[in-house]
Amino acid sequence: MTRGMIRVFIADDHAIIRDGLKQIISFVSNMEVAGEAGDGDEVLQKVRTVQFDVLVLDMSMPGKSGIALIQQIKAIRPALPILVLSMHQESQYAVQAMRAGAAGYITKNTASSQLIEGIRRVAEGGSFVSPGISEKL
Amino acid sequence: EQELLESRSQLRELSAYLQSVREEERTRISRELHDELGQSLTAIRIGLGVLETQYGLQNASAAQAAEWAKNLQQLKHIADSTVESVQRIAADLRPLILDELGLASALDWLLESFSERSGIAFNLVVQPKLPAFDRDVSTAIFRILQEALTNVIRHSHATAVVVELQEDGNAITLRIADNGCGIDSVESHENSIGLLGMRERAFMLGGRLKIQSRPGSGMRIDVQIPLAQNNGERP
Amino acid sequence: EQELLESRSQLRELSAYLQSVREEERTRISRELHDELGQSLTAIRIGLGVLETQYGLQNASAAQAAEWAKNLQQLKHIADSTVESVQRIAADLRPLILDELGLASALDWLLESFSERSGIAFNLVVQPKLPAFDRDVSTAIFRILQEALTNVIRHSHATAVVVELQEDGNAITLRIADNGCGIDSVESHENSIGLLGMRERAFMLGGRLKIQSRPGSGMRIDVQIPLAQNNGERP
Ligand SMILES: Nc1ncnc2c1ncn2[C@@H]1O[C@H](COP(=O)(O)OP(=O)(O)OP(=O)(O)O)[C@@H](O)[C@H]1O
Ligand SMILES: Nc1ncnc2c1ncn2[C@@H]1O[C@H](COP(=O)(O)OP(=O)(O)OP(=O)(O)O)[C@@H](O)[C@H]1O
Ligand SMILES: [K+]
Ligand SMILES: [Mg+2]
Ligand SMILES: [Mg+2]
Ligand SMILES: [Mg+2]
Repeated sequence: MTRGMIRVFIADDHAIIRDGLKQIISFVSNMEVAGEAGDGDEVLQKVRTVQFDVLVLDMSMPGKSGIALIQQIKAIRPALPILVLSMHQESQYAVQAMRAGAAGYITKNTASSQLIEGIRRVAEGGSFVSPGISEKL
Repeated sequence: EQELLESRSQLRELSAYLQSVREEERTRISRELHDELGQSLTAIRIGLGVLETQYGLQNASAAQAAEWAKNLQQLKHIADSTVESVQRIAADLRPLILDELGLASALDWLLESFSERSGIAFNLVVQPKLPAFDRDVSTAIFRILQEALTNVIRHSHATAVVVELQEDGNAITLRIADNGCGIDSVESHENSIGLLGMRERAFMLGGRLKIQSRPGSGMRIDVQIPLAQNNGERP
Repeated sequence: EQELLESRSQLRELSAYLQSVREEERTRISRELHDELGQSLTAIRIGLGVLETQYGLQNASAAQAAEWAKNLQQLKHIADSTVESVQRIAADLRPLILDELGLASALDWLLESFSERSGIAFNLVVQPKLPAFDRDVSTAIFRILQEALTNVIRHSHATAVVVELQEDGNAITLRIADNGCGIDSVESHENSIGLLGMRERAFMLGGRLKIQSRPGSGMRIDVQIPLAQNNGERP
């Protein structure tokens, strides 16, 4: 990705977490928040209509969520890099998420330090998994 | 009434029921912990990260300072409501009051929350100077009352319930009486799993449980659990 | 092997056991929530209050700023370890992975944690493309393996355990085999409450559980649960 600005879309059912993530991104010069969603159906709709480069996706949301949601999003936009943001530390979640088409997996407790790195890497077409988990894979 | 439990299939059903309610409880609590508490704590964690990056002490503008103070307030609110969730979930599982203040206080607490929730009045009569009971006995009495109150809310249409707790050196007795609709025939409900579980709790400790009811004149449950034989049975 | 459960007193004992382990679990979790989480959250709450009073933005000295940053770091650590506690307590109760990723992932996770804790090697063989199972069936298989692994750790002196999970359209089969010391006579342990509970879990779903062992050549447990008849039995 050679474009200067990375446009990030944030999906999480908790407004407080979306706010936190937005603030973290706002401090980074070449990133901006292109939009946000609070549930799975909204994500599916915005994926079709909103222009952005990276989707930061909460793994557990009401309605459509998790592995099935990742698969559906990839069916709509196969090239979209998805960075999964999850409460789950278990490596099995990362494995299933990546298998379903996610480009990265970070746990929420490391979000504030690894979010930016993760977004950057998946935007460049790479993959990124939180250190604690990648050791287990 | 012991004959009622003699059947294998009832006991088997009770075991299956106990397994399944335990699993449901575990699932519910696990979800609550993970979703409610986990999310709140994560929000706090992320919020602290944000505070940190906003930390430009010396040169902060008034607007930045206000923003910062707002974030901090928000974190405090989350922390407060998380403490409340923890306490609610813990009390739901087993009120520590039962172990820490004893049976009488625990029954009082249970009836107060029951009454707040349901709007049904209660009268708790506890014999003064109760001794401390074995943990098993306290637990059985507490859980029997809890189950009975759930039934009062769900089935009785009662406006008041009277609970009496007595001890005579040999046995502890609990009476729960509501002024609700009652039931036609006690026998026809006696093997229902809720009542069966209550009865089995008393029975396991060598005690017994008697249900009396007439349509229109409420339901009365009498529980008696002997004290001597339970001493030191389980730690 | 069904005859082994025919006795009332065994079933009664199992019910009593189930009641008591549930109560112990509730007490333990309630304590942990109250003591561990409650304390940590209170610490966070107080810490946030301190940050606030220290917030003298414009005129903070370098020393004050450093102090402030240190406090913030501390709060972050507390929040992190509290999240870990929440997740540990939740997973202990019922791993959400079972409901969210299905039985195969849950067994993998269970064996990984078992192996980390005990140092015993494991081999999990799962038939590819398993269907999604009823919640009751998944739960039974998961809990049986959990109980069996506890026994392997406690009693077997094994160095390796092999777990196989298969499904043939009619039934799901689970085999657990360790290479430990085994037991003299399966019959003499068959009514022990741990093994009884495992067997009863399979039995409740119309299935069966077979234990085979010879001294010195480990223990093997075969579980079979029919699939058709469980469909839609419970929500
Ligand atoms: N206090 C009461 N007043 C009137 N009817 C009652 C009362 N308690 C119980 N019953 C009747 O007895 C039946 C059996 O009660 P039981 O507690 O065994 O089952 P339940 O409450 O229906 O279900 P569960 O307790 O398993 O959730 C109830 O369905 C209800 O009809
Ligand atoms: N994998 C095994 N290897 C060797 N011996 C075993 C194994 N599993 C069980 N046993 C033997 O069978 C006995 C009964 O097991 P069971 O699980 O019923 O009871 P327990 O583990 O002793 O106690 P509990 O499970 O109630 O805490 C054990 O005490 C042990 O002697
Ligand atoms: K920015
Ligand atoms: Mg969420
Ligand atoms: Mg009931
Ligand atoms: Mg055991």
